[in-house]
Amino acid sequence: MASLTIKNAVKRYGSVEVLKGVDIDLQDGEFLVLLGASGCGKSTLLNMIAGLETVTEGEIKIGDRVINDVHPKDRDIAMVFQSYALYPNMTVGKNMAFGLEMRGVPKAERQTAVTEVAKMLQMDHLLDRKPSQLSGGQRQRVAMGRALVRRPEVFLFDEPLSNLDAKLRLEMRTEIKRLHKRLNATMVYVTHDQIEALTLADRIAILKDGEVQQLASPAEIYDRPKNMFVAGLVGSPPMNFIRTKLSRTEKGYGAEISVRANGGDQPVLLDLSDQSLDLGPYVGREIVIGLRPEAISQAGQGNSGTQSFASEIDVTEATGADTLCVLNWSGIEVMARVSSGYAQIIEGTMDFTVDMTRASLFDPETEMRLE
Amino acid sequence: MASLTIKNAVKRYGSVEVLKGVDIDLQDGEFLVLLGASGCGKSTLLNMIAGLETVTEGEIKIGDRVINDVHPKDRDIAMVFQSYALYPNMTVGKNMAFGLEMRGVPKAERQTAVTEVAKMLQMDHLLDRKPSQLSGGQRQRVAMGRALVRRPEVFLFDEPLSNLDAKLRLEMRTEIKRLHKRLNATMVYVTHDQIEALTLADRIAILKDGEVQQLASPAEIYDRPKNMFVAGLVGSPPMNFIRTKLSRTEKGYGAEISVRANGGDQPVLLDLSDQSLDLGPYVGREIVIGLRPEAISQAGQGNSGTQSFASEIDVTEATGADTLCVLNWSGIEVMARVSSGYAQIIEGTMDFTVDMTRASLFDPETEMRLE
Amino acid sequence: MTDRIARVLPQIVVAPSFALILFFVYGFIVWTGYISLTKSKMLPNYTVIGLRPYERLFQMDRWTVALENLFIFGFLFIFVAIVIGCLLAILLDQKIRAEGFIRTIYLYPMAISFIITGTAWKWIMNPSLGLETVIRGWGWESFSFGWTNSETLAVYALVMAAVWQSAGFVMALFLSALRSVDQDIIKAASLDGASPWKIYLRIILPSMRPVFMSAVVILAHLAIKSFDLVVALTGGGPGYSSTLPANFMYEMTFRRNEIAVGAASAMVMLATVAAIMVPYLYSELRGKKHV
Amino acid sequence: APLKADPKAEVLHYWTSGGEAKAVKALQEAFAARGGEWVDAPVAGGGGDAQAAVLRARVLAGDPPAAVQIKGPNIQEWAEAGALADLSNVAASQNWDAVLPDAIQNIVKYEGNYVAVPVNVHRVDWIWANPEVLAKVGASVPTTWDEFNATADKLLAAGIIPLAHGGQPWQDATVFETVVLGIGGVDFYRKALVELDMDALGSDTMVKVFDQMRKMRGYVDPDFPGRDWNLATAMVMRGEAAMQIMGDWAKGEFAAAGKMPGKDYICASTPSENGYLLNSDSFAMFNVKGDDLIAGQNLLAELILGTEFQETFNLFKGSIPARTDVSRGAFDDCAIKSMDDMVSAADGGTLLGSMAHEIAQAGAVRGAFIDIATAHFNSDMSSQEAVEKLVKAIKLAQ
Amino acid sequence: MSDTTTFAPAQTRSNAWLRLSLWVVLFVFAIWFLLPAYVVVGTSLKDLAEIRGGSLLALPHELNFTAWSHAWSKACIGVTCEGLEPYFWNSVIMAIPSVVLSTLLGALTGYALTKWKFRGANIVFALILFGCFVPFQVVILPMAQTLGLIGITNTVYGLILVHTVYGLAFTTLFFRNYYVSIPDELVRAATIDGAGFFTIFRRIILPLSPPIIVVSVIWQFTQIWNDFLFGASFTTGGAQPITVAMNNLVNTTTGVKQYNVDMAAALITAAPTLLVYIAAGRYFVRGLTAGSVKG
Ligand SMILES: Nc1ncnc2c1ncn2[C@@H]1O[C@H](COP(=O)(O)OP(=O)(O)OP(=O)(O)O)[C@@H](O)[C@H]1O
Ligand SMILES: Nc1ncnc2c1ncn2[C@@H]1O[C@H](COP(=O)(O)OP(=O)(O)OP(=O)(O)O)[C@@H](O)[C@H]1O
Ligand SMILES: [Mg+2]
Ligand SMILES: [Mg+2]
Repeated sequence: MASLTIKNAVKRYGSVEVLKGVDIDLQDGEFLVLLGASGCGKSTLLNMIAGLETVTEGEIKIGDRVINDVHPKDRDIAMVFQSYALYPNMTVGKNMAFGLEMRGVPKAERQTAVTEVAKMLQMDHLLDRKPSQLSGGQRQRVAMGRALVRRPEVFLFDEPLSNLDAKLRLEMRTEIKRLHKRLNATMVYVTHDQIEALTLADRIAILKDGEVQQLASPAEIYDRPKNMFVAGLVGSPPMNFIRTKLSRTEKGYGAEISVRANGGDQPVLLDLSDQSLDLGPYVGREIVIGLRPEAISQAGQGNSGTQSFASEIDVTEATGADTLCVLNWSGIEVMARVSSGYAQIIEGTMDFTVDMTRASLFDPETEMRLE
Repeated sequence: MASLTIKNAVKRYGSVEVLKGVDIDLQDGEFLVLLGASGCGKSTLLNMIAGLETVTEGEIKIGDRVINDVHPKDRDIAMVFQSYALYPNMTVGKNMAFGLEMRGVPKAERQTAVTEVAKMLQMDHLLDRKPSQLSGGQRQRVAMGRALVRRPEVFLFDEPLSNLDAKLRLEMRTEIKRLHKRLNATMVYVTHDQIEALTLADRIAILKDGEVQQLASPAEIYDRPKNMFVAGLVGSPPMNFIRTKLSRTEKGYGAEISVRANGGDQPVLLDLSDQSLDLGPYVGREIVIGLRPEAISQAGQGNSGTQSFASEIDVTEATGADTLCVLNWSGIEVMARVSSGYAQIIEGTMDFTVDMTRASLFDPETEMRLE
Repeated sequence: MTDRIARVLPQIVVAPSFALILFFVYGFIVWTGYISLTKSKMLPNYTVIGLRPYERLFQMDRWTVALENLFIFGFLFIFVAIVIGCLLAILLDQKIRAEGFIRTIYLYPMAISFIITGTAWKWIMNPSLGLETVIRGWGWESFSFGWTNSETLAVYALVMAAVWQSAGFVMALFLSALRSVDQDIIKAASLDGASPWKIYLRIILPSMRPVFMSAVVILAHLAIKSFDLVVALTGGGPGYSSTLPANFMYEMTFRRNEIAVGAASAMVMLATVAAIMVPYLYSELRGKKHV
Repeated sequence: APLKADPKAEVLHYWTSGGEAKAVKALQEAFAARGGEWVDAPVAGGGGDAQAAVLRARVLAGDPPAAVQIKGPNIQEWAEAGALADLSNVAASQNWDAVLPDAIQNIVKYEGNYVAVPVNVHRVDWIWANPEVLAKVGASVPTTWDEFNATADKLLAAGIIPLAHGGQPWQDATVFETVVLGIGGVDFYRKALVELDMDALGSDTMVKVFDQMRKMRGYVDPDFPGRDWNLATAMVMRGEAAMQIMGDWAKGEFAAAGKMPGKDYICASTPSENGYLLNSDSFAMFNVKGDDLIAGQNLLAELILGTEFQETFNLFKGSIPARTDVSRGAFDDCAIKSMDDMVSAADGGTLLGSMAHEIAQAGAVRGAFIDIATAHFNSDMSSQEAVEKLVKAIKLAQ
Repeated sequence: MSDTTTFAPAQTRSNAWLRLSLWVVLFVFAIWFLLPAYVVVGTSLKDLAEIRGGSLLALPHELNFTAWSHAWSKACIGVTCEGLEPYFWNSVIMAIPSVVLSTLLGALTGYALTKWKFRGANIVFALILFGCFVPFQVVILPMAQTLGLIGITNTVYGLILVHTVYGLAFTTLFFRNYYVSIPDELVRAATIDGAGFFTIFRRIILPLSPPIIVVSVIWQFTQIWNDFLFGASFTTGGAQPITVAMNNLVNTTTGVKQYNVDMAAALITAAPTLLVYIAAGRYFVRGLTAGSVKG
């Protein structure tokens, strides 16, 4: 019913092309996250869906209806803004009822709808307050309530959580997830926080300079990033990129790196035989090996890497649950994630195990994944 | 040489007591993080050390010198502010040299010092820019440079990274850590981000309402929080608190909870025998069991919990490296952290293993750790 | 259909104001420009004679004096008002008790018309009635305050009265700006070892450039429009030593039946304003693109 | 004659001070007594400065006031612009030609038709002196400029301000024109100030005039700028100063203070060869529509030139009636002297229009004169330089 | 607000001196600012003999308000002797609609220019802004012609038009700069909620505008109330605003010049604007920073 189709959407401001032909197809009830750095055009795309910006070229459809020229209020959408954009002069109740009032819904009905949503969001005690009397989290809740009360077919969120502190962000994230499950509405969610993207999305569209880099499920984005940009954007700490030369080995393929250990540099051959693709054409050429920090861990204790070797630890950072170690491989800083039990080790050399099945390989020139 | 001693420091604004007698003793070269929620008095304490606020009662010493009444500029400290507080009208170079100029350092010497620090921070190409022409990360670097150039004995940081985005924050964090290692100066660092605190600090002082809750190393704070406040503040997602009754069991002590699994609630006895303290006096009374999410993990695959049982998953959130599952124990939402391979499971019941050796126990009334 | 109207509604709403301004400002400027090229004398006359009125204008001693005065007056007025306003703002920023009260005292002249300002100061500066006699009466025989009576000092009398009227306003502008300066910057400078005085001079004031610009623009507009003050305070005298272009224009147009010359002087004035304002507006609107 | 509409007139004037205001009140009462509705439009200040703007604004808006106080060549210019109404009918019925002297008729007629109504004749070249003060240095009112200088020097030596003077440009110009008349003589005055003969303007005589002006400046106290003329008059009254050169409106001030001519103060013409500088106020009638307004204009014209108003008004104002047939009984010695002098000056061809008061010259040229006179008087410009500037300025203004 | 620039450790002795000299400077300036007011008020309370006898700066012997009541209801202006009262109401009738109209138009224009940016909005704004700098003397003649053409010369409507037009530049400037700081997202949210241009203005923007409305109203009221030139040029007689009447009153003398009445007249003329500043000056300053200072 409320699928969303974006076909070759282009946005130009004068001669500046901000969106360069975006194609996205969204099922009814799907949760799409638009992820990208600041200025890549996320808000612009969202505003185009909302009807707040004109579409320069291309087509946007909700269901089967082309909505390029439909007024925002007739698109059956609701939007939650980063700054919440609550009407400061109205009470929470009025804020939520405003959209209904504008649509000519009778007062009694409005009241019922508002009360219901307020209950659902556990903020019925706030209805008579002004936005200025609310905490950040409460404001966020009101902004959500305002969107919910109209029961639109498509929800749009523009970085709704970025003004909250870490703890609240976590809570609200779970709440949005739960809401989506409950309403089963189509949602488009803009963020530049990759954790948010990974946790919330059914699918993530990664934008860069107005172009979609990859549109896929979180797992796929995380495990099989399409290019180095996506790989670097998602994951914290980000994927380690190790540039090296591919060579043929007995078992298949491998790449040699030099690992600093025990005060000197030791050559180590990273085994790429488990890669399910044909690396033949790349032999002798430079490639980039992408390894997530959790693919490098302390050896032993049931950690199932494909190979192990010693490496010297530069710096460690205990983050509580686990500890990050900075290693030096081929002159590059490489992050490894070890269990927190090892947090106390600050310097020295330790045995690490690497899970090369989880490595991604990239072409250093095109920066695209080798597949 | 530059140890820092704070003895019973009290700060009052009129009748409001903002700091209620803080005692902190810092070795030369130690890195102290002040962690606490907004408004707890972190900045106030820092400002008192810097000499920007008067000390109502108590004593602050740098080395052997009581500095309560010493002018800020004579305290041999430097401070980095959350807003960076760069002088907007001066170039980066001038910003850095200003403190030296005010101290009457000759121009040539100033230049040398600035160039040196700029090189160290890799920002020598920025020296002629105005702050408004810099990105957030570059500004932060300049603020650091300004502090470094004077080579003070004590560095103070007031949430220096909170205006940066996640990625930059990570980078700068490592850089600060490395700087500390290199300069070996005494540093006091204010933040409300627990990850920052855990990764950077030699010791963390946790403040609440103007009182130090715990002053200890990150590992101790994380593993043996002194009270529920500290336990809830540190760690993300926060520690799960399960309120239940302590009973004596065959092996020693235990506490029963009800776990939702396979559509119904199942009683499970959490085994507390491994706790190294005498729980005798608490038998029959309510206690709070604190369990970090990583202490609850998927069973099997080398995960070394002390006991295992099935539990139903409410919601999952994949954060990339691992996946968070929300479980329902005794009507409370409990977070478990499982490896990312399990991210796909969305609903259903799974076997979990719990490492009860890592549990903390609290008195529900005083909220203090049982020891 | 209604959608299309809705889309141009902002333009429609701006249109009346814009049309009014176009007609009543730019239309009239064009009209004046045209008249400045005609042989208009007592009443407007539409026969063009070219640039002759401008030639005559610049041959008039009175005009030269008026123009010179505008520069002296304008520069000093803006400069002194900003210096005093700034100083008062800094002083009031030192956690003064009764600040609101003092602020009101400094600000109230802004409410009063130049006519009353001029008249009051004219009395005070009157050598036989005003302050001079009073202070001489106190025994300070050499005290002299008869600025309005001196050909060379009359302009400064205008400056003084104008400053009196606007300094409080400037003070208010700066005070608000001072209040919004990031406190951390002050702390940082203090840690850097700068004295309060140095902090203001080296850090805070230089960072308030936008406020300076706003103050300059508002004061410039007052300076250019100063007409009543001259009439009330010095009458342009002694002689015509303290006339300003606005007074010149008025005198020519209405008293001397030289409408063309008056119009020419108006055009020169407008050109001067435009020369100052257009670059300012340009940079201002450029810089504000992102808001 | 019965009129269709009640007469109504809006009167734009700047008679708001001293005797003038009383005089206008008298006129308004007379107008009202004849059934007229008087709409008062006073624009005070600056001797008509403000009024000039109002008048132009009203004319341009196509809504001029019915009667406006204007005078001298301005009348001709407004008439030339076609703005003034023809008063021939009233003039004929009231026989104005017979009662008005030629000099006045010339001012208020345009192309042979009356377009304005004269109210009065002011003489400008008066010296108002305080006899007691003069007596202190054993002097009487000077009759030549040398005598004037000698007397003034003596007064100065005695610590008395010789000349009371105010600080508006027109006051400087008033002194200037009496000096031109005195030093240069009647013909020179006519050539230079009326006919604008460049030779005369640039002549040595003019240099001498400015020399004398420089001396005059020395006789004035330093506080004069910005001072109103009536305050200067008060200085004479109080004996702070000996003399003032000012038109006969100054008399109103003496009268208001209860001073008697001949006894408390002396009026004498400034030194000249029987010259008489004339200033005349008048009301011009503007083209208006509507019977009531035209009736009002006619009634006003009739009243203004009526003997009754001419007498009352001029008694208040200190001037003499514009018409010659008003009984002299009520007027004081100064006024009678003015009347006599005017007749003899008219006969002798020495009756001249005042430049400073906008009778001899219209706005632009008058302005140029005033500019130079006041600039010279208020600075240390040399006489030679002043003359050069004068020639240049007058050329420019023509 | 309490958080001003101070530097913690007080070096008390030199501080006391600083404090003292600070107060001295503030005090001297206060005297300078109050001097004219003192002269005007003082003179208005004296009787004529006192004025003539004493100095300008002497205190009045007693509080004598007769000059005030005289100026209000009895003093002569031209041939009528009704005091300033009728003219006061003229000014009120003229000022209120002009203030309301120019503020409303300025608000709408500023709103449209900032929240509905159309192509050329900035140029339109710059053109409007330049209107602040046109000396009024320049526009008298063409204005007179225009007013005559419309047929509202010499009426209060003419003045209302004039003041509205020439106030527009300022009010637009104020509102525009204020609205720039209101987040666009508010308008976007309301648009999605289904509100149109005017509904958003009325329901969302206007309720947020009181600070700048105060500025606009005070500024416009002061300017319009104090205007002399337009009042003198475009009205005569009984229709004149109080400033013109006051000028006439001061220059109207029947007999001795009554300085005390003149001063009282000046005070009555200035009273409304003064009261506005004293009562609302704080909001004025606050709003002005929001409206015209872009820091
Ligand atoms: N009205 C405009 N005119 C010209 N360029 C614009 C306009 N609005 C936005 N842009 C440009 O379009 C690009 C995309 O902007 P957009 O707001 O969509 O970025 P974003 O991805 O939402 O960034 P952020 O995370 O900072 O919100 C930016 O480079 C911006 O400068
Ligand atoms: N000048 C002051 N007068 C009165 N109370 C003050 C003053 N300055 C700070 N406080 C109060 O002191 C408490 C501590 O403030 P402080 O700035 O130290 O908090 P913080 O821990 O740094 O918070 P944040 O994380 O928000 O920076 C707050 O409750 C604050 O309201
Ligand atoms: Mg955005
Ligand atoms: Mg703080």
